[in-house]
Amino acid sequence: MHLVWLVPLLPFAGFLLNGSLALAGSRTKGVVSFVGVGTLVAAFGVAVYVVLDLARSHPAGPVVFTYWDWIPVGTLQVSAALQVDQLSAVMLLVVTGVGALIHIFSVGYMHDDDGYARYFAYLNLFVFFMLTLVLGANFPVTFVGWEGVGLCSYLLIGFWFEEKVNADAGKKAFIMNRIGDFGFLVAMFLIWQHTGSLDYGAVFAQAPTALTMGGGVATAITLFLFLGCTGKSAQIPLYTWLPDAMAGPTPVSALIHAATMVTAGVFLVARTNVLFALAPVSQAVVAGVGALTALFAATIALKQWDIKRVLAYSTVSQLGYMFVGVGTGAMAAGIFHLVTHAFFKALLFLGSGSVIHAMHHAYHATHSHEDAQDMRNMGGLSRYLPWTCTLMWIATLAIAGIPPFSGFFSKDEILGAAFARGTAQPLWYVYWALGLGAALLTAFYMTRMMRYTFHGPNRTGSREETHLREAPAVMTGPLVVLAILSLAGGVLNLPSLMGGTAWLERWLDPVTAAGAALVPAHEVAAGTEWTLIAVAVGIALVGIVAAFRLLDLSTLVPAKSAPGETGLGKLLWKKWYVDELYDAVVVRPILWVSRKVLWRVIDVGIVDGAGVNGAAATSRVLGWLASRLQTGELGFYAVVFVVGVVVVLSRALR
Amino acid sequence: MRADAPRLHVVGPLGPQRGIALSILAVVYWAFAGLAVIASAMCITRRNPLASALWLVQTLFCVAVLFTILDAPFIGVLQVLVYAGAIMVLFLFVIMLLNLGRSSGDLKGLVAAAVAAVLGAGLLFDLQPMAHAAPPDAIMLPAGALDSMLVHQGVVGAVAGPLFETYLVPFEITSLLLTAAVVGAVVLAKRKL
Amino acid sequence: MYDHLVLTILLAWPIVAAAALWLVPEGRAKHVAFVASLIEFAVSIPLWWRFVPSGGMQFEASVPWIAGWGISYHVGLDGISLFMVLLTTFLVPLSVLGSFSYITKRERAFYANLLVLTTGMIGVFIALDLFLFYVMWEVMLIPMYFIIGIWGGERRLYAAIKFFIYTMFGSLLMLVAILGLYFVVASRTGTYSFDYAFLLGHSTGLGSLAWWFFGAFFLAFAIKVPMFPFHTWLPDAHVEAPTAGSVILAGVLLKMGTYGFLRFALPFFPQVALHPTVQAAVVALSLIGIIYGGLVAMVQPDVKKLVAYSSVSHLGFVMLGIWALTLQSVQGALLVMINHGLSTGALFFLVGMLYERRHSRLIEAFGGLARVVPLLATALTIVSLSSIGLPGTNGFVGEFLILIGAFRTYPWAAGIATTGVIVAAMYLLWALQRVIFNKLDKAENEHLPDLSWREVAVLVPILLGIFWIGLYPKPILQRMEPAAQHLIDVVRPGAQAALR
Amino acid sequence: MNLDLSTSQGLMIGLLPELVLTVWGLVLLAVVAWRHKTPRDLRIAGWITLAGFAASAAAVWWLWWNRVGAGGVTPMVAVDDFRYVADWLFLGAGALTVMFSFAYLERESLLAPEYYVLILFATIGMMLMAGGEDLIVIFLGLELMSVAVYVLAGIDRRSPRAAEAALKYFLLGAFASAFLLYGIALTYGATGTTNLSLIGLQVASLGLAHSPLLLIGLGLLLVGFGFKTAAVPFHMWAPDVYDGAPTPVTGFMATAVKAAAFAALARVLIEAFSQTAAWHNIVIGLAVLTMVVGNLVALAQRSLKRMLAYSSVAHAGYLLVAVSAGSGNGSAAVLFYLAAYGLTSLAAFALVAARGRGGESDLQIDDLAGLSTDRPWLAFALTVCMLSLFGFPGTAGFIGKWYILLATIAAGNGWLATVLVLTSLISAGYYLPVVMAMYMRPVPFANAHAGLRFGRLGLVA
Amino acid sequence: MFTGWTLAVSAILFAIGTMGVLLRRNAIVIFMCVELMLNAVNLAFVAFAQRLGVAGQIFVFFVMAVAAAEAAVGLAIILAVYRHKETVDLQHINLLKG
Repeated sequence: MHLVWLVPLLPFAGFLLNGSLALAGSRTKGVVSFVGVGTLVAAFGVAVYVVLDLARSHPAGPVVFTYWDWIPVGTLQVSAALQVDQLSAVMLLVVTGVGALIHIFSVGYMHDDDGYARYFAYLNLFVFFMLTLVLGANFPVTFVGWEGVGLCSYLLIGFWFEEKVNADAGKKAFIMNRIGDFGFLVAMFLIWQHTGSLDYGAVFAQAPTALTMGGGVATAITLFLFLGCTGKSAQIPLYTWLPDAMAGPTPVSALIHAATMVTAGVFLVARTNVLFALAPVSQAVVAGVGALTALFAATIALKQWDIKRVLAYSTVSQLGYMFVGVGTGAMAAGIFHLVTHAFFKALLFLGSGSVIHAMHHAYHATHSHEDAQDMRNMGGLSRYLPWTCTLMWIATLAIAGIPPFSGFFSKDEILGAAFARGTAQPLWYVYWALGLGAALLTAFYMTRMMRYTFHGPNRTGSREETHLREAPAVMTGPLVVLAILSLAGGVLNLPSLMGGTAWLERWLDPVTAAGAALVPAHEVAAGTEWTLIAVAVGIALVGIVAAFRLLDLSTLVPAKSAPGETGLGKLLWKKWYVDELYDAVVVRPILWVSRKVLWRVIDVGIVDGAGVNGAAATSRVLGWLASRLQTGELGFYAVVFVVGVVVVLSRALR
Repeated sequence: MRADAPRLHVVGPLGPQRGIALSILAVVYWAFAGLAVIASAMCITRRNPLASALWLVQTLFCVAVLFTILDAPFIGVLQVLVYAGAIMVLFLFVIMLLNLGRSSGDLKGLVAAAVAAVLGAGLLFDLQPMAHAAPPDAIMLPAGALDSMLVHQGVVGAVAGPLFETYLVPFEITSLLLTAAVVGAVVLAKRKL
Repeated sequence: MYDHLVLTILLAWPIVAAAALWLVPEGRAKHVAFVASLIEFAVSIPLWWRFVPSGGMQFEASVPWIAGWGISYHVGLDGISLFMVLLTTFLVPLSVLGSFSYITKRERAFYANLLVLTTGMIGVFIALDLFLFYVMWEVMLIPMYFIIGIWGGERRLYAAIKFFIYTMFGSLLMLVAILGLYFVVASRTGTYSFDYAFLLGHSTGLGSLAWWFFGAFFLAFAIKVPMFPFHTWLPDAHVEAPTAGSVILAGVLLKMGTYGFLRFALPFFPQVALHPTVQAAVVALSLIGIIYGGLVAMVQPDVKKLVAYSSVSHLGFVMLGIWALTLQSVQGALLVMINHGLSTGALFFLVGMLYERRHSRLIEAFGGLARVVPLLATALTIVSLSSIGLPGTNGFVGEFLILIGAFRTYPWAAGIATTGVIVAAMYLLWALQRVIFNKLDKAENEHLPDLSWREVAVLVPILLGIFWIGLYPKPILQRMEPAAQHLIDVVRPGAQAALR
Repeated sequence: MNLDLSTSQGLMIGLLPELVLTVWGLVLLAVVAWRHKTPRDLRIAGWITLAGFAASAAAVWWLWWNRVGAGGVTPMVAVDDFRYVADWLFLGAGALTVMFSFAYLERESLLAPEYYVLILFATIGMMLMAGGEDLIVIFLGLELMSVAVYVLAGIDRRSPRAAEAALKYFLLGAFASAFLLYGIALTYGATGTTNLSLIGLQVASLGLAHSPLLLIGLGLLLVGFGFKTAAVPFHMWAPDVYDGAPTPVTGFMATAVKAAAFAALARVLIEAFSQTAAWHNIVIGLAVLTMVVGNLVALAQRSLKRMLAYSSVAHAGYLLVAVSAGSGNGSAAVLFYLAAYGLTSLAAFALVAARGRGGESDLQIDDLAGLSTDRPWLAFALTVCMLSLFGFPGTAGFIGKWYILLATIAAGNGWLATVLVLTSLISAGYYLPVVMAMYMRPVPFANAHAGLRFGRLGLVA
Repeated sequence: MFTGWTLAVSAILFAIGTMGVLLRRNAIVIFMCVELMLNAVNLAFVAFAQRLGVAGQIFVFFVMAVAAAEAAVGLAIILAVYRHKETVDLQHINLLKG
């Protein structure tokens, strides 16, 4: 277990190597991919070792490794320390495992990109920060990873920075994250002020006594933390960066914007479950925001044409589910969905990646500049990419929540938990309902995506068609692995209801117990559970069937000749105009005020103009006027003189 | 200088011991005081410099008389000789030289006149305490003391004595001053440098 | 031996070197200056080890100067000034090196000025006699005035005189205040002395006078910092000054203001400094500085102006930290003073390098540079990130300490200040994007040369510093802690005593 | 040793420096009367003058070295250190003026050796002003000085400007001395004496502090001295006269003459009127006015010489601040500041004279552009002068201001000190442009000129 | 005798002299006005002398000497100006201003 430091360090070493290679401008792809992938695989190996070690020794609390005093000032003692516990173990495996797969996939996907070394450098750096995030033994260290991953996503979204949109997207992502980080920081200040420490162990030990149950402080802390999560995990109101983040290379979307980074928020809530347990209000907010986001994002996904955007919004929506889970207090469920989602969403993204790869090549071959990601330009691809097609169908069913695919179990647990809590707090019934609605839409738009992409007539173009190829093994390989995982992932946490042992739940117990102890457990009768499951599955099926019934593939035309949307369709297609709203309400006003008011008026005009230069000018003018009095005429001088005399004399006499 | 003291003494101290009644003296004093003021007023208001100069001479004479009445006959004489005699002649000479004689008026406009009047009034107002101010009694000589001193030491002697004893230094300085003036005048007057 | 002479040597050596410059040919001047400044740095390095954190004032040297007025040459170091001195000696060689190709006319004079400036700055930080302090404070003015005025940009004359008069305005009032204090204390104790410790010991119970004195000191320091309404000299000076000038300005000169608060204004007049009204005012101004500086920086078309306004923002954090007067916030403030020296210094170096290549400082003149000059772009990115306080870089540690410390004293203010991190991200990343990202659409930019070895040599030490402080600030914090604690112990009771 | 000034030899010893100078002056006069044609004669006269100054300075030194003093109330002349220092000041200023004049007179071909005689006489007048213990002596000394300087101002008879300057100076000077004289008369009337110490005693013993005669007299004295010190509002003559007069003479006026006036003023106020509080506020008022007006108007000047003229008005303001302290510190500050300022501005005027040709009165500040590359030392010297005039630490000017501030704040006039520093801040607005012009503006055209030797002079400032 | 009155007269004369200076444009006349003022002063001196001793009269003597000296130099200067300007009207003598 003491080897845990190796896990983040290996990717970091990879970053250093690849980074220097990138700066050296070397084109040696072999070394780069060896380093990039090798470090990840090695890290995965070490991670597995560490987790096994943990499982064997099965310590009561988290195992903390302190390396050096980082910020020791008076009573504030922050040390550079990593901690291994069940939660971080799960994340460890997901990050390194899925990460490794995606790295492998990237070898194929990015093969022709001249930023190859830079790409792997960034990717390794990301994994390093992500691991710091999940392994951190105190808030600041986690925060290092927290902002680090933000940085990497910034760099990777803007990877093809020649396109202004990409660079913009990167900036947008970083700034939105910063807004979240503001919350994280304030939360840390509050925590330190009220518990006197920032180490997880100490804080969670202190919290129940230091913070009153449901007290203002606890609520404030958790709400600020959650603000951080909304930024990182793209929840309302800070979700708009994630769809734009699709500007980055597809594997990046898969790794950062689906499997790992965006789930950091969920992780954080789970990590601080004790604090949330102390603040019911915050829990309601978390679950509520999650449920809303789930539905809201799903509606937008209905009308997107860009295959990656569909997936992006589905990610947002799925993250919403996870927050419903953790907000409800069902930490295990949340994490479970996090894991399964990591599998199938990574699969979906990589799949779409290979589709785009193929499309891109096709268009590249014919030098046409069509959009390689617009589903209206696809259709019938199953004939050319059979593997991708089938594998992606697996993921689709998983996300739609069709048994026995992994998604079914995790999503169902969340809904179940929400319903259960509803028995105590009716508000949660609403959340449950929203969740169901989202499930329906999810099933629908995913099926829609699959049909538009893989079935029906091909709309790519007659010449292009001939160039469509299935991706190389190095890309399909990872897909297969992921497909297996999303297929069988459910066993991780097979509920006792279905004869399972809820392994994950018990595994996480040491972490979640403290929090769980603070909130009353909500149970529902087995019968109710079964009905719930039935409802959920039914809803999903309805969605799929509807997608088959309602959508007519024959009417679809390629993007360039496609008519514009109208009415509700347009509203959805335009993402409810939220971006435009933010732009009009926040961005532009700030810029305008800064430029026109603060700078031009206050700074240049008032402070500098009127104040400083004004004073200077005034004295010059006065001086000039006074010098006009110097007429050179002696008579006048005498007059002034005598005036002086009169004044002086009268002063002297008083 | 001591030698000619008696002769001057004849001119000497007018005053009680010559038996002229004080009242007459007063009349004379007032007459000349008034004349001095009027003459000076004319001096500054005549358009023609020449006229001004002559009125100034007039003023100087009146003041000389006042000096004499105020027990300073020697100074009075000097006033006539040096001022009215030497200096004013110099002025007149220059005026003639530059023949400003008939230059039509160098008075300034009405505004200037008003300003001058106001300021002059202001100045007078500031100086007006002088009218009813006098040296502190503690250090004042008894009335007529100076007069009698003149009688005893002679008009000139009374002045000359201290001039060459107590006031030797200033006296020497004046000599230096005059030298400097001469040098200066010469430098400025020299045709070419 | 070393302990008694080091400060004096540090003070005298640059002057000597500056004089020596006139003996070498114009072309050699820069090399001589570089060696000289390196020696200065070398001399200062042992301070790091010989400094005893708990030892209070150290390396003191005191010689009567003008005994009649109780003026003495008295210098010393404590945990506050130690790092200011080290920062100075660290930055000067780099600025010399960074000017090698930038300064082409009157090199000798330029480097002479730079060295004299060094003496002035070090003098300010180590002076323990108010007369000496004042003299040093002014001495650094003239070289800077010339550096801006002779080697500056188009509007250098305006900038130079503005800088001069602005600073003079404050410092002259400070001089009156110093004299006033001197006489008041003398009239009480009967001893006429400008000695720091002595005056500090007798500066209590000044009543309303304290307000006037504090006001004067405040003005002098607030202008230097610069705090919000007194900041407008900074953009002009920064923009017009040559690279080295900007680096020194941002890196060291601004710190003289905050240092002045720490060393004089607060300890001397705690009852005024911590008077509720004053507190409110200072905190408000700091917040305005943080947010306002950031927002105005965001819309600057000129990179140097942008950095200048960002300085206003950063120094706002420092002021907040100082006035919050908790151990964390004060040490944070001290740390940010160092960080800002490194990060902003590096930023100015980079901007200067861009200017040397492109002869423009306008943001829109660039774009897509990452392709052409990857090294420079990387450096620029790292430095910007440190400047916006990314964890792992020095920026984070400082701001984190200030905020978490200030949160104890002024929770709301600290909260508002925290939004500064968002603003910082906005202006720097936006600028970064427009400079090194986006499409490389200008022909002039297509063949810019990447960093030369000399430039790398300038940047690498700073980058190392950035990460060192970001990851392992403990050695620095340890050396500061007693000094910071002492400051708090001096100020807080004094204030409470007066306010009660 | 202690003198008895009532005896003639005592008087001789007490007035030794003045006597030496007088005799020298007469000798010089004789020489000049006999040789006054060629430049060589001019130089000879100059050297003789310098020798005279040296001799007189030696005499002063001798008095000072033997701690010559006079107990109690001394008639006519004081014998004290204040006078010695002041004398040195005048002699030094005179000597420097003479040195600057050598080149100047020849360049302008002012072949009038009397020039030196007049400077010599003027210096005697100053020494008498500073040493006079009796209002009459002071007055006569002042007249001696003035008469000589009137002529000096107009000595370049080909220049209408000079003539006009002389006329203005003379008319207003005579006008002012009438007021001064009236002041003396009234003071005499109020106290029965013109001896400074005795006046002080009388005021104290007879309680005359509020006697109208005395107060009016005091007011008029202030007016009279205010004129010579060029204090606003009695300053109007100064810029024009400084501008029109030959530059070395301007330097002489701006330093020595001003110094003499201040020395006398300080002595009169402190010895005779220490008991009369009335003057403090008046002097303070004049000081503030002078500082503000002088600095502001200087800001508006383009001509270097005229700028310096106004700046000298401003400096009179600072000096008045020192006088207003009315203490030993005050008069010490006055003397020191006079020394520092005198040295600096003499050097400045000398540099102007060195730079300008023909009517250097039209030498604009911008004309100095590129002087630093042109004649580095001259530029450096001028820079140092400007900084010193501004009172920058490390220069004599700073020490001077430092003294004044000390005295003022010690006298409890913090606000006055503040006004002083703020107005002196304004002065940066016109001193710095000179430096900028020399160092920071590009060279318009190579303009070389004589006068590098003056470069050193800046160093002493 | 007459001390107070004499002082009054001297004050009046002095004021008149001052007004003259303010009123006239001709340099010579202005100078004459100054002489007038000096006379007023002399009058005051003499008045005081009568009560305080002969010293006052001695001062008058000095004043006359000064007046003489000033007259010599002053008129010389006026002549010099006239040589340049062909006038002694001060309103036309203002090369130096500003």
